[in-house]
Amino acid sequence: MNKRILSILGPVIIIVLMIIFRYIFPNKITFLTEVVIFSIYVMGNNVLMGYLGYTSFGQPFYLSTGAYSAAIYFAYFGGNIFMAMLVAVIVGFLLSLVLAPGLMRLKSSYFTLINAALCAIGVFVFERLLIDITNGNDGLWFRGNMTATPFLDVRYPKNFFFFVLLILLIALYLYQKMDKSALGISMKATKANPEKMTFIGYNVFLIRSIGYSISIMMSALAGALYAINFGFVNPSLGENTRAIEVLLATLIGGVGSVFGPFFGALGFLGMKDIVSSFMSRWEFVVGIITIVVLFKFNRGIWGLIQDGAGLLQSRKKREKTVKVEE
Amino acid sequence: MEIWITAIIYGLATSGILFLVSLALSIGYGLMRVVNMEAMLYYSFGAYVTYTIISVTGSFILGALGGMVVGAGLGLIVETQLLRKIYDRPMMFTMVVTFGVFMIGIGIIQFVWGLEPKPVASPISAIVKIFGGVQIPAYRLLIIVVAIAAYILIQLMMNRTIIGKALRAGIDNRENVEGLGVNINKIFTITFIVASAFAGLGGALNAPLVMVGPYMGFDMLLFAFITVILGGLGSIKGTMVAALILGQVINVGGTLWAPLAFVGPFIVMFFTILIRPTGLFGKEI
Amino acid sequence: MSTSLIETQGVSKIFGAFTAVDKVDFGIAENDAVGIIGPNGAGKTTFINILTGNLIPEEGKVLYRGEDITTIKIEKRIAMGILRTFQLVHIFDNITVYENLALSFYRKDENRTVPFNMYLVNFLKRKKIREKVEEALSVFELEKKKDDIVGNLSLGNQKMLEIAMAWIADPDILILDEPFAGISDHEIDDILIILKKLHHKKTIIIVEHKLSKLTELVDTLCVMHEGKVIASGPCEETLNDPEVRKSYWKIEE
Amino acid sequence: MSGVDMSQNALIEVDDLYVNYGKLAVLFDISLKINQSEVVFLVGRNGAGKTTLFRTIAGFLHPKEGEIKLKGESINGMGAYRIARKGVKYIHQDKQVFGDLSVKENLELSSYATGDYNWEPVFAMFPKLKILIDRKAGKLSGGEKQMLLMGMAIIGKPDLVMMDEPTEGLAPHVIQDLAVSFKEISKTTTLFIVEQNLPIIADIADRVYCMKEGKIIVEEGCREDIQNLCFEQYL
Repeated sequence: MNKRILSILGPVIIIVLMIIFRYIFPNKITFLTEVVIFSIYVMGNNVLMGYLGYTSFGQPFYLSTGAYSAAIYFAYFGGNIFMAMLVAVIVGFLLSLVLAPGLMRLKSSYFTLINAALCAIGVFVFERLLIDITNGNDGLWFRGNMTATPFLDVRYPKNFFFFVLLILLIALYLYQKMDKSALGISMKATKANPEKMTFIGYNVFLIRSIGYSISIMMSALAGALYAINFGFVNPSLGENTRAIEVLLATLIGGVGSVFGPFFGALGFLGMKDIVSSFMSRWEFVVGIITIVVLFKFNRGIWGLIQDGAGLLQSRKKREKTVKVEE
Repeated sequence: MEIWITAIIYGLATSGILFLVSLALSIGYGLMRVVNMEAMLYYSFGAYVTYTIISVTGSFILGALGGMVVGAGLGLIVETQLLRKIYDRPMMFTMVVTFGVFMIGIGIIQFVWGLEPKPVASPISAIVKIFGGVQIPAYRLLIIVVAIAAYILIQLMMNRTIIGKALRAGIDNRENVEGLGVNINKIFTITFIVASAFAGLGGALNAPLVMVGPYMGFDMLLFAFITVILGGLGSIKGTMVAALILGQVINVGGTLWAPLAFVGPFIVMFFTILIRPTGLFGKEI
Repeated sequence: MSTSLIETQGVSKIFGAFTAVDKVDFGIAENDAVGIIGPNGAGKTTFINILTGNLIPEEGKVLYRGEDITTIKIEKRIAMGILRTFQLVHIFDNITVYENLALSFYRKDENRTVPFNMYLVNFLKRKKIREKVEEALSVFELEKKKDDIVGNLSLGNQKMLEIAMAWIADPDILILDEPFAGISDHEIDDILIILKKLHHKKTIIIVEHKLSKLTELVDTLCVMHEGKVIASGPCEETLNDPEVRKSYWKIEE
Repeated sequence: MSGVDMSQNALIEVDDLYVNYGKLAVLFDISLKINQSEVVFLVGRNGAGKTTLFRTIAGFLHPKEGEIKLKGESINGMGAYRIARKGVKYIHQDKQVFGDLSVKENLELSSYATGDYNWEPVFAMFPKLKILIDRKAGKLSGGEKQMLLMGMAIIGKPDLVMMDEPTEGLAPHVIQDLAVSFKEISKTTTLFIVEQNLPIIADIADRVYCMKEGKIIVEEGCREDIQNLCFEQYL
C-alpha cells in the first residue's frame, strides 16, 4: 500500500520538496533549476536505459540538438519561449525518425559506440560546419530576443524555476502513466526478452523506435530549457565527456524506475556541487562514484527509498525486494 | 600530384597509430567479450610517460620504451583486477564500469601532470625525399615502419608461438583449451599486456604529432571505436584493414575537403554498419 | 489427412551439409494432442521452428486449415493462432506475473502489434483484461503469485506462466517445447494436471524427453530420428515399433 | 543404491553431488566411485545429466552441494585447467577439435599444457595422425577427429580419461577401430565413458552406472551381469 501511495503522490511530493528547498536555500535557485532540467534529461535517458536496455554514450548530442534548435529559433526567427520548446521537440522527433530505422536494429554494444560517434559528429556540426549560424565556439547569444510570456515572465530566474517545475510535474505525470501503460510494460518486456515479444506477436522494432523517440524528445526538451535558462548555447553542451554524467545520474537514481531520474539528478548534481567547491576538475570522483554505484549500489536511491518504505510495512516484503536485486 | 602522395603517406602514418591504439580495444573484445572503454588510458599514459622521460633524459627511445612499459603495466592491472571479473556481466555494465575506470585515469593524469597540454618535440626532424622530390618527414616513415613491425610481430605471435596457438584455440573454444590443462586466463593476460604495450607505444609515437593533454584519450577513443567497429570487434586483421582505410579517408579525404578529415571516418563507419552490422571482419555477437 | 488442422508435406531444412529435418510428413487433427520424441539432434526443435515460422524450409509445404503458410512470417502465424513455448523459459522476468499475462492477452484482444493507442490509460485495470487474467491465474493456480516479479518465481512456476501466457491468447494450436525439462517431478505433475484440463479442448503439440509423463497426456506419438519421422501412431504401438527401439534406444534385436 | 565403499585405490570419488544450471536442478544426490585402471561406463537416455556430471568432475561446473575427490584430495571448486593438470582429461561430445589449427598444433597445445612432448605413444596408437599431421583439424573426418582428441588426451599420461559419446555418429568399422583403441588406452589409464553403444559396453566394461533424470539409478559391477544385462530398461 505504501508503494502505491508513494507513486500516486510522488510527483506532488517532489514538486513540494523543490518549492520548500527554494525557500530554505534562496541563493541556490540556479542549482535547483538545473536539477529540474537535468531530471527531464535523465528521464529521457532512463527510457533508453531502464525500459529498452540500451546504453547510449551519445545523449549530449540529443540534448545539444534541442538546445541549438531553440537557440537558432530565438536568434533568427522569433522570441516566443513556448514556440522554441515546440521547435526543439519537433526537431528531436524528426531526428529520431531519421535515426531509429538504423539504430534500433543494432546490438546493444554497437548502439552504444555509434551513439558516442554521433555525439562527436554533433559537436563538429555545431562548432565548425554550421559556424556561420552558430558562431562556433563563441556560442550563440539570444537572451535579448526572448519575449515576455503572459502570467509569469519566465525570463527571470525565479519565475523560470516555477515554470520548469510545472513542466517537470507534467512530465512526471505522463511518465508515470507511461510506466503502467501497455507501452511502458511492453518496452520493459522487450528489454527482458525481445525474442519472446516477437513470439507473442508484438513488433519489437516499432516498440523500440517509439521508446527511442520519446527519449530523444525529452532530451531535446531539456536542451531547449537549458538554452532558455542560460540565454546562450555553445558546443560544449554536447561534448562526449559529458555522456557519463547522464548515465551516472540514471544509475544513481535507480534504473528503470519512474522517480529514480529525479533523485538521480538531485544526487548527482548535489555531489558535483559539493565536490567542485574544493576540486576544480572532478573526473576522478565521477569515475570512482560510477564504479561504487555499479558494484555496491545498483538499485540506486529510488531502490533505497523503496526498501525504506518496505521496512515500515513489513519485514517480509523487504526480503522480496532484496531478492529482485539478485 | 605531390600533394596526393604526401597525403597517402601521411595517411599510412595515421593508420599506423590507429592500428596500435585500437588493438587493445579489439583484443579486449575478442578475448573477453568486454568493450573496454579504458583502453585509451594506455595510450594517454604512454604519451605522458614519454613526455616526462624525454624532459628528464632527452631520449625519445627511452621515452617510447617507458610508454610501452607503463601501458603494459596498466593493462596487466586492469585485466587481472577488473576485466576478468566482469566479463560475464551484461554489456552495459562492463561498458559503464570501464568508462568509470577511464575517468579515474583521466583524473590521475590531471593530478600528476596538470591540465595544461604539453608539447613534445619531434625526435627526428629530417625530411626524406621520395618519388623524385616529394618531401616527407622521416618521423612519419618511422611510424609506418614501427606499425608494420608491430603487425608482423603480433601475427608471428598468433601463428608461431604456442601462446598464439592457445589463444586462437581459446577464442574458438575457451573451455576445451582449459580442459587440456592450459591456464587460458594467463594466456589472455599475456595477450592483453602485449596489446596495451602497443597502445602505450602508439601514445609515445603520437606524442610529437599532437599536444599531450588529459583528454587526448577521449579524442582518440572515438577514432579507435570507429576502427574496431569498421574492422569488426575482435578481429586483428579487421583492425588493420580498417586502420588502413581510415588513415586514407582522414588524410586523402581531408586534402579533398577539409571537414572530411573529421567526418569522413564516421560516414564510412555508418555505411559499413548499415550494410554489414558486424563490421568488415567481425563475427556475429 | 485432409482433416488435419496443421500439416506438413515433405518439409526439409538443411543447415550447410547437415539435413536437420528430412522430408517430414506430419499432421494433427483439431483438438488432438501429439507428442514428438526423439534423441538430441533428431530435428524436433527445428521441425517445430518450421511450424511456427522461425525457419523457412528448403522444400515441402506447411498447410494450416488447408492453406499454404510455408513462407508466412511469424507475426502472421501468431495472429492465425499458432503459439509456442520454449525449451528454456521465455518470459519477461522484470515485470509481474499479472503484467506478463496482460501483455499476452492484450495482443490477442486488440490485435495490434504496437500498443501505442493505450498510451495514457492504465490498461492493466481494464475490466476485460482483468477478468481474463484472473481466469488464467485461477486455471494455472498462480493467484498467489499475481504481483510477484517473475524473475523471483521458481522454475516450475515460470514454466507454468509461460504456458499460461500462450493459453490466455487463446491459440488454435499450442506448441510446447520440452515443458518438463529441468523441473521436479512434483512440478511436472502440477503442469500435467493443468494440461489434462485442456485435453481435447485445444490442439496441442508437445516435444519432450520424459516419456513416462508424456504418455499420460497424448494419444499419438511421433518419433523422430536423424531428421526423419520413423514412426507415428498410438503411444503403445509406436514405442514397440522395432525401428524406434533400434534408433531411439539403440537396441539391436 | 548401494553405498560407496572406501577402498584405498579409489581414483575418483563423488559424494552426494547436487548440481544446478542457474535455477535448473540437473543432478540430484549423485554418488559414485571409480577405481584405478577400471573401465567404467555411464549410460542413460538423452537429457539424463551424463554430460553435466562429466563437466562437473572436469571442473567446468561447480557443485551446489557434495564433494568430488581425486585420489583422496578434494577438487571442489578447482579450476578446470588445474584438474586437467592433475591428470583428469575430458573429451567433449561432438568431437570439438580446434578447427582453425593443424593436427600438429592441436597436439602441441596438449603438450604445452602437460610438458610431455613425447608423441610416440600417440602415433603408435593412431598411425594415421602422423600422416595427417599438417592437415587443418577442422577438415578431418569424424573418426579422425576422435582419434586426434584421444591422442591429445593421452599426452602427459593422465590418470583418468573421460569421453562423452566417443562413437556417436561414426560408421561401424570406425567404431570397431576405436573400441580396440579403448582397450589399448585402458591398459595404462582409467577410462570413464558415456556410451550408448551396448556391444562395446558388454565387451570392455568393468562397471556400469545408469542415470535417469539426474539421478544414478543402477550400479552394476559384475562382468557377467554386464554382459547379460539388458540395459534397455534404463535407457
